[in-house]
Amino acid sequence: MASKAAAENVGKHRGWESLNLFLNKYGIVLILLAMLVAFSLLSEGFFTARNIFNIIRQISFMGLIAIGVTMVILTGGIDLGSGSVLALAAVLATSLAQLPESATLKYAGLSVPIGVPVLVALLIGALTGWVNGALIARFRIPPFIATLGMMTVARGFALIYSNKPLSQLTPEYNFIGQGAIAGVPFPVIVLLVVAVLTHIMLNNTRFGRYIYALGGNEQAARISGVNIDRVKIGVYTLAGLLSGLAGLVVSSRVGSGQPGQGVGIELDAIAAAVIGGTSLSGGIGTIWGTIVGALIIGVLDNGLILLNVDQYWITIVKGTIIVVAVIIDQRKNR
Amino acid sequence: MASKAAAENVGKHRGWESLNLFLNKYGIVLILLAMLVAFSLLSEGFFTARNIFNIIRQISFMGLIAIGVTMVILTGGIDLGSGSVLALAAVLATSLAQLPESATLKYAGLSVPIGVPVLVALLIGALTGWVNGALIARFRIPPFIATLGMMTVARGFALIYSNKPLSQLTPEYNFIGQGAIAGVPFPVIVLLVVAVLTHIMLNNTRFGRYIYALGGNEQAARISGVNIDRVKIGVYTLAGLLSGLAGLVVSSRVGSGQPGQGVGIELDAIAAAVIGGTSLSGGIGTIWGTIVGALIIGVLDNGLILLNVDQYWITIVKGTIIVVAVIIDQRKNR
Amino acid sequence: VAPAAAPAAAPAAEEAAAEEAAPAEGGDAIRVGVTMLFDDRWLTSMREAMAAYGEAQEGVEVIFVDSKEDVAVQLGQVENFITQGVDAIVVVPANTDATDPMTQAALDAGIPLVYVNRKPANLPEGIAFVGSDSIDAGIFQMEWIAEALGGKGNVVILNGNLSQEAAQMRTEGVKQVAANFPDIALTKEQSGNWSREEGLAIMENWLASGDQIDAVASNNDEMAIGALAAIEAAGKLGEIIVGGVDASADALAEMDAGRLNVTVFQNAVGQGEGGIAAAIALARGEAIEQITWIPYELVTPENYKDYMK
Amino acid sequence: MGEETVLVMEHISKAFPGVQALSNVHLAVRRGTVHALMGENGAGKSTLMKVLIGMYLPDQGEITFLGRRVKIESTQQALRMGISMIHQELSPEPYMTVAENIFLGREPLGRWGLIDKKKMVADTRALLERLEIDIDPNTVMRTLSVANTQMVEIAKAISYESRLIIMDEPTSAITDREVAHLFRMIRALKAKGVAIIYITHKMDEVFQIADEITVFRDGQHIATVRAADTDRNSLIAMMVGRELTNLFPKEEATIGEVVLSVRNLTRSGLVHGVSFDLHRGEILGLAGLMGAGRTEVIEGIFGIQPIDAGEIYVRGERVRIQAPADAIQHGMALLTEDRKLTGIMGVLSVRDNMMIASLGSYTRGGFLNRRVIDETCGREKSRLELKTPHMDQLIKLLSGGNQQKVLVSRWLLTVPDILILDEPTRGIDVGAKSEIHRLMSKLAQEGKAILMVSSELPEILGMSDRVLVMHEGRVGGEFVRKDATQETIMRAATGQRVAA
Ligand SMILES: Nc1ncnc2c1ncn2[C@@H]1O[C@H](COP(=O)(O)OP(=O)(O)OP(=O)(O)O)[C@@H](O)[C@H]1O
Ligand SMILES: Nc1ncnc2c1ncn2[C@@H]1O[C@H](COP(=O)(O)OP(=O)(O)OP(=O)(O)O)[C@@H](O)[C@H]1O
Ligand SMILES: [Mg+2]
Ligand SMILES: [Mg+2]
Repeated sequence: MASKAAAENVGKHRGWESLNLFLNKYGIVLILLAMLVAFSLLSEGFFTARNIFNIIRQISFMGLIAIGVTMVILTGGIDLGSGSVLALAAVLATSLAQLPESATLKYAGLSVPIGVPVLVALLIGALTGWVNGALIARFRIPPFIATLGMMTVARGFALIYSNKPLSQLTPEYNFIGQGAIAGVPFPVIVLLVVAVLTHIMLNNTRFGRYIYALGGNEQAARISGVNIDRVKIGVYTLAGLLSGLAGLVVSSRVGSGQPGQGVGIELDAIAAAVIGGTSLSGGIGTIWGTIVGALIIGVLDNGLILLNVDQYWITIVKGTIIVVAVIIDQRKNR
Repeated sequence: MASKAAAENVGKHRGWESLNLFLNKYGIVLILLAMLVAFSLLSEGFFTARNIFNIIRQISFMGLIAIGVTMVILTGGIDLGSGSVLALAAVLATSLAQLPESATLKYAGLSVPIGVPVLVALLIGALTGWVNGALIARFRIPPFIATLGMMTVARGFALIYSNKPLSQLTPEYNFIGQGAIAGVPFPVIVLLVVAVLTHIMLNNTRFGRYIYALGGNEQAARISGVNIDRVKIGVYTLAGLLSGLAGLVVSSRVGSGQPGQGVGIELDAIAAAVIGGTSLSGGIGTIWGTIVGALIIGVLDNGLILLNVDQYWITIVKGTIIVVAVIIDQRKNR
Repeated sequence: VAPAAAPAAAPAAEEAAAEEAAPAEGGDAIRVGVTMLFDDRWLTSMREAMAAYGEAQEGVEVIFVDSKEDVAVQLGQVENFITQGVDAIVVVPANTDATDPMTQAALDAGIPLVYVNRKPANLPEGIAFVGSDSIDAGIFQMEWIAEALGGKGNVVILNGNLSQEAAQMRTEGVKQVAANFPDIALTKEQSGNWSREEGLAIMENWLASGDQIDAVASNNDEMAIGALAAIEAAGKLGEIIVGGVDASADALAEMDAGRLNVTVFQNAVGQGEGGIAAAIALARGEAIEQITWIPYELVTPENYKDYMK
Repeated sequence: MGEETVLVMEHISKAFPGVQALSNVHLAVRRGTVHALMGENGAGKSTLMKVLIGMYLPDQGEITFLGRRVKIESTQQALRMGISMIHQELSPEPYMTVAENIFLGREPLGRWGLIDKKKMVADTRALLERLEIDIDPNTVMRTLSVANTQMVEIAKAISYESRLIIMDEPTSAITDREVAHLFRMIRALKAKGVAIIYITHKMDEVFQIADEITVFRDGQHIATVRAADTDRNSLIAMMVGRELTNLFPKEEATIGEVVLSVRNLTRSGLVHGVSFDLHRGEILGLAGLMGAGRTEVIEGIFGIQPIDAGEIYVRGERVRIQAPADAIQHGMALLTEDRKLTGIMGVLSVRDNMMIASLGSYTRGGFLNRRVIDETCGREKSRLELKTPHMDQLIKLLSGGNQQKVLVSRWLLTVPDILILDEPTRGIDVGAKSEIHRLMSKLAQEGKAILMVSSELPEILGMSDRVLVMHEGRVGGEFVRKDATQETIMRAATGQRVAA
């Protein structure tokens, strides 16, 4: 009888619960929509297919990194090295995709199929990520320190490999960042595909669930027989791979691999994840939330410029709006 | 009977325990000592009073920020805005301490006593910190986001206030960063005094113990009657104040207030805290550990330059050594 | 001497503006979008010159955005300008080797584009440039230092941010000149990230090493001033030649005090005004020279007074 | 033993910094039996079990499982071999559903290697139904009560179909009703030949369910006996090393005026119009089934959660309590039910944990008086027979019962007038328990008022001057000491009208 009452209780709370869940889930989307409406009213050029693609293309590589860092944060970790890894991947890849007539030619006489630079970028990304993961899982280095180390080390190697930008790239390479399929810019497609795949991975595979389990309660995961170390190494490797992919996208977008590329992008990516509802203590967060977070950042960057807001004020306004968005998002959680 | 056996047991293990405690506590000091010995052997100029003062002077303002961020991390938070607040405090203070003949004079005809710029720097620091604290405590914004917001906002205001360096300062002002008392550089004295005071505060006052309690278990602390919000606001205010102080020290050291000053210094400061044994999940850490961490970073920066290490390799070597130091420090904990 | 090097395009545009008091094209104001690095001393002066010049022109509005020295950010900004429908775009390229997508976007949209200050590696027909050649700054600086050293001595280099164009090219210039003097050795080189504080710290550390240093070639004045503070603290003022770049107010004051030996003037006002003038002219469909050079000028204790306001 | 022996552990030793947790102990468990492991807090029971499931590597010793010599190095391996465990410290994945928690680490896979969520939920539902546990598999763990969380962990451990199940204080958070339920499950498991190691501090449970009993003291094996061959008193003697007579040393205290008065306390959906008075010198027991809302009442009184309606009077005066600090100001103290979540500050020292609530009384000129603090800690340590190598030890390294003792000290040091104790002796050994009970009696005699929530009826009956029984957020009955019996309380707790 008592247990029946309990069951009823559960039932009763279920409805309220789902409204709450809805707000929890979609509060930040409402904020994004509000922004879109506001900017559309304030600026004519804002709500055009072209500008919307602009925004997504502009956040595409940051979005890739944000997806990676979301998974890392879900385990209760952090990745500060993404921007540097992006640069390292970019210079390595572009050095293998230069036109023979390039003024900054790194390897004269080199002509390799497009797959090679792509693979190299992904591999170096994955490798740096693996190193992060190994340091964190096996040597118990706090993720903040391990990836901060990677931030300086990868940047150093990028600069040693080439302290100058590597430009004049093959058209196939440039297609990654500049091309379009059926009118949809290729970077946008890449971002969407990665988002969908990681979403499925997180929700429907063991590895994905273990990522959440680690962040929710590492101890519980361990005593349930989850191989903690393997999951950690896997997550950081994946995040590194996505940083490498971001390096590909950004270098092909600007047609040049730059050792100084991507400074500070990790903070934007982390902000995107947190705005999108990822908890920095792990266990809570979704990929699509992160995408919404990245869009909010992209829309602000784009919209404030369209409105001719003074540049110094842009940073102030952007910082403030992000904080306010998070406040609103928190409030409704009460 | 049983308790007597237990007491004996305890007695027996006391020796082993204290060795372990010693290693736990002083492991990182041994690493610092090892570095000092290595650099002394490798470079003649390294182990001179003058160079040691160089090192401490060079880390003095980062050290101040590291002390502040240590307290913040002890509560389980983080502060990413320190570098920007430093810059804001620096331009505000120096604008009130320019010589009348300065080429970049901000306020013509202004001549205020030295106390005014000092107070202004400390106040603006405290104010920004208070805002951080209020956002975090009252609006439940994750510290990462609140202080990331402050990072961009404070930098924006610094640039709006003066987008040029404010130079040619009064001798009294410059004394803060350039002067010496009895041969000891003034910034070194400032750092030491602040370190001692905060150490005492953390260990011998209620406020200090509450800081640890918050990081240990916020909910438990609240139930034990700790006013969580007040402690949080207090800690961030204090950290802000120290960032303001750091702004004073660095601007007087170079004789110029620069809106672009201090970018990325917060990461060095956090690294110093973590190297010194502060746990990013809160509750664990000491001021003197942080000072040792800051010294390790300073010694590396200084020693590697003395050894003429190639500039590209410096970041790589520094990043690697820091990670290795943390590995060694972790190992002995096992 | 300095203001005399005003750009060719500027006066022409001024005249054009004077003649045609009414704003161009359907009575709308001409809007010029500028993307450039904000967090830089010299570029800020140039930006202020641009803003002032734009303000002075009737019916012209100049919008500035911060490129943060990031090519991807800058490309995004150019795209946003195009969406916004500005009449002309001015770009201080974050990197001269990665301008093609911006160039292409502007050409596709039919919006005039002017590169200012740094010359893109690839400057196709229809795209203008107003500026100077970064490498010259290093060459001028080092030539003077080499002569002052009598062709003999140990020179150290303070680099700007290693991943930035200006730092790479200025250092390149210094090295080119030094290569011509067999008795000049470039003994040390570190990045001080354009910062006075870092310049000071690095110089303190170099001096502590006890190695002989005869001259400092700094990529900018800020680091040079930092180095001077370290030299002063070590009691070696006057023994070490210090050269900077920018001829900033602080640097000229240091030179006035007899501490800084040489710096290189880059005409911020000339480049800024020239850039905006070119953009306005193109927006109005007027023809201009594709390239307008505004050269660097050497500033020494002999002529520095000409550069003080 | 022979054929039937499932597990033999021999010569097991394990030391931690400053503590010899186990020295040369042995344990043998037979198929289809319940083997109780008893001992004071810190005796090493949990440690031995963690050695068994590969969480700790022993310093020495051998393990034979199902007749084979094994070296167990990870929980994964232990699970695979057929050993599962209900851990003393509840350790759920808070943001995951019940089904995900139960299948964590062995999710059923469907097409393309993706998790078959339907099957997972269906299997969970079947499992819970089979075990007669009424919880929706899709509920998020965080929203479950402590009791339900424990039921889920029990279900999870059973679901591995192991040959040996370790239950480390599985009833710490549940009431008699669920305990009876658990015992039914255990008997069913026994019948299937599963061996069970059962750790508890509750005497009556042992005699209800155990076949054999092993007693540890200070990390040493004291005795192994058949349950039928021993009795409560000799068992206690083995555990504590001395005779312990009066388990509920209730002393008469003069009951004085009302000090705390609660009127119409309401928290929507949880507590409905609860009113009661608490007098000087009185111990008021608050009984009820799990989920009855007792904790919720207390959270409202103490200012942990906001109340929607109701008044609180302290010594006749209306008080407004918005935060625990206000409650403490008014002379209240609260020992919470969830030690890990709201009690201990894990990475802090025993000293810090003990002093946190009363630091204000130990300052001199704004600074903490270290000498007095150390003296106080020393006194508390001996008073509660706290087992810790020193006061700088991190509290998380103490055994569960010793952590509880530190928390009791924390509140006594605030010198409260009104003590609210939510499950005060959960996980505490008999010796310490009677010590805490003695303390409660003494405090009541000194004129303190005590409100005690307990799910242990003997404790309620033994200690209370008056018993309040809650049922579904309401006060369902009130009994003075002489009228309170197991039956009357249970009737009120299940919502049957009491003909008083
Ligand atoms: N990880 C650890 N580090 C240091 N000491 C520990 C650790 N784990 C347990 N101990 C110590 O080992 C001893 C045995 O602890 P254990 O948890 O096995 O006791 P227990 O018999 O389960 O007690 P309880 O009934 O209170 O749960 C205690 O003194 C405890 O403080
Ligand atoms: N964190 C929570 N979130 C949502 N509901 C909760 C939470 N904690 C408890 N509840 C609900 O509140 C009710 C009472 O919980 P609980 O079982 O703790 O009551 P109780 O009377 O204190 O019982 P006991 O003292 O036996 O634990 C239950 O219906 C439970 O589901
Ligand atoms: Mg135990
Ligand atoms: Mg309860």
